[in-house]
Amino acid sequence: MPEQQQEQAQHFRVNEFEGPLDLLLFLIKRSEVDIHDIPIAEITRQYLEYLEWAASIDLDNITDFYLMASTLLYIKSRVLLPGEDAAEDEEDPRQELIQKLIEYQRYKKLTSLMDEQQQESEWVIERKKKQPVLPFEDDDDLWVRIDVWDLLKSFSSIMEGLSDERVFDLYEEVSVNEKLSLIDEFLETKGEFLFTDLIQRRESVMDVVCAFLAILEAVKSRRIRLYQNRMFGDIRIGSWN
Amino acid sequence: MELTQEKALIEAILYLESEPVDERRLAGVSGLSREVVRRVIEALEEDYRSEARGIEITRLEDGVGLGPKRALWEKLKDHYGKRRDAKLSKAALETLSIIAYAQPITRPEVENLRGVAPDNMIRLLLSRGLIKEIGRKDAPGRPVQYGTTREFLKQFHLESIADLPKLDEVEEERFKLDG
Amino acid sequence: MELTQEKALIEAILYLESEPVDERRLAGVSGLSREVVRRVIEALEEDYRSEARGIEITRLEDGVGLGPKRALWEKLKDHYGKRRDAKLSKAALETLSIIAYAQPITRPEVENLRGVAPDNMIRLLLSRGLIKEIGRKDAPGRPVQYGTTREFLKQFHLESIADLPKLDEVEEERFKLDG
Repeated sequence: MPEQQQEQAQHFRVNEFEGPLDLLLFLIKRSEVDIHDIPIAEITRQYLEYLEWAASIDLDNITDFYLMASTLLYIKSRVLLPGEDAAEDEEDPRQELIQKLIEYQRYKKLTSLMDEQQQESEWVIERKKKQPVLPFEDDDDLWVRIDVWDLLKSFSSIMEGLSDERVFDLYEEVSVNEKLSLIDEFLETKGEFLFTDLIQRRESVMDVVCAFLAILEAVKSRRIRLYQNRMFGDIRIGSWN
Repeated sequence: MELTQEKALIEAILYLESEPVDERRLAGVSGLSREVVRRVIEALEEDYRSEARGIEITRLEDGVGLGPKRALWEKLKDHYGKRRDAKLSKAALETLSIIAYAQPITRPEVENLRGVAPDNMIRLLLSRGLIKEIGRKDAPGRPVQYGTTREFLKQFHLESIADLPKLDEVEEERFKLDG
Repeated sequence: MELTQEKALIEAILYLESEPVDERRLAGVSGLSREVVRRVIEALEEDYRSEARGIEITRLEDGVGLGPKRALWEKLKDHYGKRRDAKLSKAALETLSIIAYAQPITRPEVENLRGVAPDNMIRLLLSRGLIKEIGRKDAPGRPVQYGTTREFLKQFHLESIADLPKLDEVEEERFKLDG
């Protein structure tokens, strides 16, 4: 029988047992004995047998297993050799171990419940975005709070970051572009206007040149028609259509 | 009981929150009293029971939130299910169970119950955010006490630790220490 | 028209998505036909009209989503709006200032100045009516040119774009053609 048992035990992988208590519980169960009345000598024998066999294998918590072995041997000795003053009401030397085993058994059972719970909750459903905020339109007041000076500051700091060469090209372009935009604006607001309307700073040659280049550009792209009723007279500008 | 406007307001807040929030915050944000908040949530819970609704009130510890109905999860999991981290080993799960059921609990107490030094397992569980230090025991050396986290509840689909699976009465009897 | 189950499913999906999604995705995720999805959304829209509901269907060009009801925004914005002291994003301000000062200007030209693709910002400014397409550049590909709108003038209290403040003299010195 012991041989058969040993063989059987060997079929259990070592790490099957989470620790010495686990192994003990297994042995008790297999021997079909009452946990409250463990035949300590027999169980100790089986325990040591197992340990001997397992020692050749690298058991993770081997020291814990040996610690339990010494506890078992101690209890066995107490049971077999009652002290000279052994009284009826003296505590059963097995009591502490039994309590531990019962408690461990309880947690083992709870662990299996948790394992079920774990299987059931293999995945969680997650919302894509954790913090939705109110949509952008709510930022209306943010727009209201900026003014033209913010625009200027922003623009000039962009300019500062550019090399002179690029700024140079840009500035030239800005001026012509500015006039082109002004043309569009006047077409929309006035319908018809004069070339001189496009000139903001009469003393600036650039201003005049840019305005002139702009109307040439606008004519070329068929946005405006020009009318001039006399040589060197003011130029009237109207929509192409 | 009407609470029409209040229900709308709380629903909107819960929609924006995503994670469960406690009554106090709901009261603060909505400007309603905590008593009203409580009643509104009960009313919403009732409304959401309708089969035409796809969301429901979820509770996590003392927080209240919205979430898709459990009954719909199966249909939703392909697109929105996030696999949990790798499953816990038996040893890790055993340690976690002990901490969950016996919290607050110190390292030596866990060791005593398991019969094995639990240091590695505790480190693992800490790193996975399933347990945390929740205090120190009033005992020599003032050892750290561990307990489970919100993340633990979430991962195990529990509302609170009171929801931990229970032994039935027969088993409870069997494990009575003074049996 | 019943669609009870379908409404629940779509509601849950919209909740999980948080952001607007298109019909095709809704159909894909729910397993419903696009026709049914469309009808369900109309039905939900109707349901959400109830005063006891705090969320509503929002339709954007790129899809359908859920959001807190507009009527509640005022109450919610302290906690869930962008932060109060938030500034208009730098990207938006920069793009607008470039278009204002350098108009008419094409998208690649804005990109060249900012060093960042301005597409989102241009879309945003267009949607707010601050800029518009004002023509096409006589260049390869005839790219669209943008300029500011009347709305822009109104908002910045300008009578004309000629009133935009000029770069100061010092800087202009730097740009003098015959420097």
